[in-house]
Amino acid sequence: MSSRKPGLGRGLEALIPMASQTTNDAVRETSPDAPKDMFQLIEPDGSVLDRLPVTLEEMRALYADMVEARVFDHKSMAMQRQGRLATYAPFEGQEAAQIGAAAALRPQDWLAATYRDAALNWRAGYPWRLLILGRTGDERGGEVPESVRILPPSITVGGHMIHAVGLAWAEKLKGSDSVALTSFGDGATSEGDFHEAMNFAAVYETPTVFFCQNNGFAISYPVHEQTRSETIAVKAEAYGMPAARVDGNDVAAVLAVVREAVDRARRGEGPSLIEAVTYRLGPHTTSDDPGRYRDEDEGEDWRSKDPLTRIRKLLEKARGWTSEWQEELEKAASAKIEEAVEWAENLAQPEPEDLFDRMFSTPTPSLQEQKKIASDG
Amino acid sequence: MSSRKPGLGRGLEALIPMASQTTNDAVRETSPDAPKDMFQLIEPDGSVLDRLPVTLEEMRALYADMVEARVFDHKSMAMQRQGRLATYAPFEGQEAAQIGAAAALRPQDWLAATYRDAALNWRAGYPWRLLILGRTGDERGGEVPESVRILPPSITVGGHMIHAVGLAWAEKLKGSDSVALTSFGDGATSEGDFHEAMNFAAVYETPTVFFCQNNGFAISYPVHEQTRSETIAVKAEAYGMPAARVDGNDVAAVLAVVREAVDRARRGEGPSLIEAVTYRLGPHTTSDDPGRYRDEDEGEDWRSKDPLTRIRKLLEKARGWTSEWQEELEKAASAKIEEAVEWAENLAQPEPEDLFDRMFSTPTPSLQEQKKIASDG
Amino acid sequence: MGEVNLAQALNGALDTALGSDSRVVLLGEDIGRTGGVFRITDGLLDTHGGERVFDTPVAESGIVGAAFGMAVAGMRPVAEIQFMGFSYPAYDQVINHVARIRNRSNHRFAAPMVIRVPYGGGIGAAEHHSESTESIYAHIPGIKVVVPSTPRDARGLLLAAIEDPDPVVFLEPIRLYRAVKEDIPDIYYTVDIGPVRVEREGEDITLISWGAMMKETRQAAVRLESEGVSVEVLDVRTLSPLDRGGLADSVEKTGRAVIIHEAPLTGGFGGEIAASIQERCLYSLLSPIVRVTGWDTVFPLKRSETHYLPAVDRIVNAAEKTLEG
Amino acid sequence: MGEVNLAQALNGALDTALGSDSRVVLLGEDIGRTGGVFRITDGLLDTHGGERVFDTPVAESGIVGAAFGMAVAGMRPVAEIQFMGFSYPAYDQVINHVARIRNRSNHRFAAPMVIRVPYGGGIGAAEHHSESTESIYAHIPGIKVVVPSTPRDARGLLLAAIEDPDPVVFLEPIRLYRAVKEDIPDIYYTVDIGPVRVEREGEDITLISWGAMMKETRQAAVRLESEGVSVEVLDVRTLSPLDRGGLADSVEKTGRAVIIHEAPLTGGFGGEIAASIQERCLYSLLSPIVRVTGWDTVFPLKRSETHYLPAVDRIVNAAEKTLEG
Ligand SMILES: Cc1ncc(C[n+]2csc(CCOP(=O)(O)OP(=O)(O)O)c2C)c(N)n1
Ligand SMILES: Cc1ncc(C[n+]2csc(CCOP(=O)(O)OP(=O)(O)O)c2C)c(N)n1
Ligand SMILES: [Mg+2]
Ligand SMILES: [Mg+2]
Repeated sequence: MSSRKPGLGRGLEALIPMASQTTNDAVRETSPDAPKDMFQLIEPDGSVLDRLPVTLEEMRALYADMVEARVFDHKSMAMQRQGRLATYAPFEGQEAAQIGAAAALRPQDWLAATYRDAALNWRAGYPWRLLILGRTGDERGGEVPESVRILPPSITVGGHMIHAVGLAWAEKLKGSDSVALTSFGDGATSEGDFHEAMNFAAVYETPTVFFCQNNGFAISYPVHEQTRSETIAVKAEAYGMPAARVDGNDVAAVLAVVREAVDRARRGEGPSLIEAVTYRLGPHTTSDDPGRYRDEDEGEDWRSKDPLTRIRKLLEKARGWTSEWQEELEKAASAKIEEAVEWAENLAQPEPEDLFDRMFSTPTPSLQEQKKIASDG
Repeated sequence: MSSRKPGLGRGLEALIPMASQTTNDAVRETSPDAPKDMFQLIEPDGSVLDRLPVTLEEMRALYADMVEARVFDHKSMAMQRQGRLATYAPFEGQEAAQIGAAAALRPQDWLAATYRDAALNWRAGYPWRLLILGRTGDERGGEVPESVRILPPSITVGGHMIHAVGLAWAEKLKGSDSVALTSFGDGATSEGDFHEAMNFAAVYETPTVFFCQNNGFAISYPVHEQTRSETIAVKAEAYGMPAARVDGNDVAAVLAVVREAVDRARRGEGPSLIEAVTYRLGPHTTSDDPGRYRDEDEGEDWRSKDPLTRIRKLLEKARGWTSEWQEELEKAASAKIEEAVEWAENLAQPEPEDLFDRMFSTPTPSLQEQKKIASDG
Repeated sequence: MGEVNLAQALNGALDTALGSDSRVVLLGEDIGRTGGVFRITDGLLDTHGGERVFDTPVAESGIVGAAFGMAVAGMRPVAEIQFMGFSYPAYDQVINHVARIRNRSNHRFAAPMVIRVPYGGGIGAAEHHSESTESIYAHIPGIKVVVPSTPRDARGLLLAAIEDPDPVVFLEPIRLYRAVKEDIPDIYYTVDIGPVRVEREGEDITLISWGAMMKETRQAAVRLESEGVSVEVLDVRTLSPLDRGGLADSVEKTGRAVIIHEAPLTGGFGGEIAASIQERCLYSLLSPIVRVTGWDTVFPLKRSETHYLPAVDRIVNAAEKTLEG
Repeated sequence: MGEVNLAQALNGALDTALGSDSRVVLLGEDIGRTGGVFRITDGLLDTHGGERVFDTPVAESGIVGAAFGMAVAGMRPVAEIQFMGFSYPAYDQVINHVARIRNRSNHRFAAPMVIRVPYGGGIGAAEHHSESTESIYAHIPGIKVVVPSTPRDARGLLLAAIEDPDPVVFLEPIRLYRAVKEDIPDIYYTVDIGPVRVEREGEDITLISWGAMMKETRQAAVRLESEGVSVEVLDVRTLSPLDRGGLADSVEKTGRAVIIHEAPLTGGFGGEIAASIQERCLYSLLSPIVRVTGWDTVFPLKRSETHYLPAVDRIVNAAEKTLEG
């Protein structure tokens, strides 16, 4: 049973395929290779399948964010090649998943995401300049402003999902209505920590949203080899947790589904798992060579599903897009990112002492002693 | 849909509720608290629901084994109270699960089980005397005879399941038809290692049987608090693995289901998960006080489902049981176990050097040096 | 509080912390209904309720990881790991996240949390129940590692650990839980994390230990004193950060040191202490610093336990040899 | 084989092992199609096929645990962990199972397997990609821990590790993969696990190191020699079992030692070595044994890497101070 429904007739909530609800079968019948049985609102050609969760103006804003993210991604790839960034993990192709998910969060919500989630982090409040600073190899990139509740990107695969369970659990105990979203890849679901995080969230009914970007690969290892479950979403059944599978290249669909999951959590209805089916168009990181493990054709195929193109087409139809506007967006984005890069690159280099001063609230006597040795040479 | 089918009409294979097969719903609808929707062949009152996988003589042998196991269990509890054993983890109530599962294995099959699996280990070939020796606190208890392919009982919860994946994987690569069975508790399914083991087995299609004795508790923590999945069996769906839920107090049902799983594995059809629903009648270990976390009533309820009683009733009906035979069995079992105890207790105490000689194939120079210091005092 | 043993002191400290700071929550396997396998949390679920004391699934990485998230969000979680031998599935969370979030975020986030871990052998337990792997924790930058050996320190150090703005691994000597009694103040007090405690002053030799082995160390000191040796006994109490000055001061004075621990020799924390002392007072050393430790073997089962655990005799012999040097 | 770098030597050794022993299989993340993130297994899937070389899910505990089961069943698995900072999820499997099955079964079962782990910093990598936590492995009884620093040793030690009837943790210095070249024999040969290698003989001072830091140690030795100091350089190569005699012999002769490692000071393996040396040759020591190590901090990101890594200057300075002592 497909959940692709043409027209704009029905309410959003009914459309969201939560695994434990009616559209369960749709989720279970799909396979990561043929991502057809998943929630979708906008087709690759820009046609709309159902009522959208946003106004035209909001859609334009989402599009603008995706453009800005892509400019960042391209700029970062280029900078890394020039030796100005340490390794960089590009997200090209995943903009809809990341911007859509972030748009569902409020400032009081927590976010624990990964090395590939720069767009998600940024849209949720993590300043570009700090994201860049971190990638130049500077711990100060992790020092988000006081009002921002986003953990520095997780570099280990899988270890951070349980953090979002603890964060959400604390908020629940405090009686606040904050939720925590954790973003991770298909590969991360193989780690034991995924299992423990999902189970804890379900057992304690923490307001946690598990957001998986299934981009087809864990470095070189394709998702259909990583697991024999037909989807990632179906894994939620092991925890009695609802789940949804969504077209991760459809920003409206992602926003709708994540918003529903966030709302459920906020209403005290517990955690859920969302699988956003997408594709990493670029290499795993700047040191990866995808030619070793996948066909160019596959990439081409996915390029035709580009998350930006389909919104551009939709907006075009709605007279919400012009090539001048596109140029404007790109120029503005470039300028913002240039500015951020400049800030990060011009920031004074870290001092040797910083190493020691960052370990504890107050450096221990041992560290003070070592600091002295270090500065005396 | 219940899989309890009266009469003796149908073939065994069709009866086995594998989660990915037809009786899937039965598995998913059950809850650990109301273990009704699970495969059963013999009811608590001894009446038979379907064709049994064994002859009357074989059933008498299974019964005899369960009696012997229970004698061992009682004897061990008593010995521990006398300070003759280190902690002991009793299996009373779980005899059918353990004897049934073991009866499905052949000598070339591997077994990786736990501290509570003395009956399972024994029936699969681990001598009582070594099981006792181990529990007196002697590493030589782990030295099974050359022909026995059973790992020493796992004391850490969960860590040994993946070993059965590696063992089975090796056998598959060698082209042998050995399979590996791993036994573990409901609590162990919360560990990340369960997840990784299930996933590896499914991904590499190793001939591994995951045998979970859901005995209601992880020490004091009831299974319905450990997880929000309705059953343990349903967790297999996360790995695209077939699963079955079986009445763990019904030795015939357990044997039938495990045999089917073992056969599947042997035929190259990959791993499966079996949840045997049972109950630990005794304490977690000799240092546990169940009064702190459960009602006596619950235990009484389960006593009425005693795995030995129902077979005794069945055999009685079939004129295969007399009180004299029972006495004989108990006497014979006691004698065997007394003999084993005597052997273990009379075995020369380990030498101080043994510590050093057991670490590597040949002791390293460091260890030789330490051995010398130890013996010089 | 009157005369209490170490287990009671810990129970009392947790009760006090729960009562005085609403951010404190406890989580761990079987800590609620049963009060933990060692009953350290006995009664706390009843007193403080199910929103403060949580039984958890058997998942150590989950326990520590969830506690970490709670700590970052402003709680003061105290996680219990049932035995040190079961702490390893959580090692990744400790070294890669708990110990690093402050550094990773340049102080923006911190993980003020305590991980309580019963450790050590001597009770004839099953495999994995007698571990002393303190050195794998003491090697982790970004956490503190504390080990009390008296009821008074147990209460004061645990309250200090819970108060601490940074994460603390709190090791509890199983063998001493009920073996030492002491009158301790019935008030909220803390004992500083850091300084070694000079338990006995002496001139001829310094015995250095911590946690469970303090028992045998004390007995050895008494034996040596009875032979006319003036023994200084140091209870290290905090393995990290290590009070290198405190250790050196004593050996500077006595010129001789024996370090006693239960963990295997190679890579045991005694190596760090010996290395540090010789760095600071080589020229005062009258004799090599000797380590009396467990062997480089697995901690054995009951029948061989006495072949492994450093006995009073071994300490006395080592001290005597050192005194000859 | 001709002139090869360390990475090529390892690749060649794996190729040889796969070719000469049908029990050898490789498993790890991305080791097949891509030949591993460092290309150490490059080409091996093609040459030896999909029944010998396995890409695995991202699950380190699973990798080591499955390899363990295979080893018990008679295979000779070689598992790769992508970076040392990702080895911790498997620590439980290593310490609780891999290292113990022989003891637990009184020799009935064994786990002849190798766990290959690239380690160390200096390449400006992301967090967790620069770890040197060798001491948490060297502390585990029941495994061997080996660290080559030359192509010749890399091949010989890896083949020895694969042959070994017991488990070996095999640490590979990332920074040296492509930094050292050497002509090595094109035959099957092994290098004994155990003995330290005297890389350079000298009389005045002993520099002791292993793995990646051998580079800076060698440079320091050259600098010191140019200043007229006669330097002995030891490459420890095997951290466990430790060649205590080999270390002591050298320091007995020179009377002075500097130990260099990349890991944090506290609880680093230098402590063990220093403690061991002073135990054996205190009376020959002319000066305290000094450790030049990483700080007790997280290994920093690119911009601060040079503030952390022991530089040649630091080694030379330490040696000079030691020589004054
Ligand atoms: C614990 C751990 N193991 C291994 C790695 C190395 N590694 C980095 S990314 C990656 C693949 C992750 O794949 P996925 O979760 O699908 O995320 P993606 O990179 O596709 O966004 C691996 C294996 C790591 N960072 N952490
Ligand atoms: C890794 C680990 N964590 C904790 C423990 C302590 N422990 C021993 S048995 C047990 C409960 C296990 O429950 P279950 O898996 O259901 O098996 P059962 O004892 O009921 O047979 C726990 C938590 C352990 N042995 N290993
Ligand atoms: Mg991916
Ligand atoms: Mg159980």
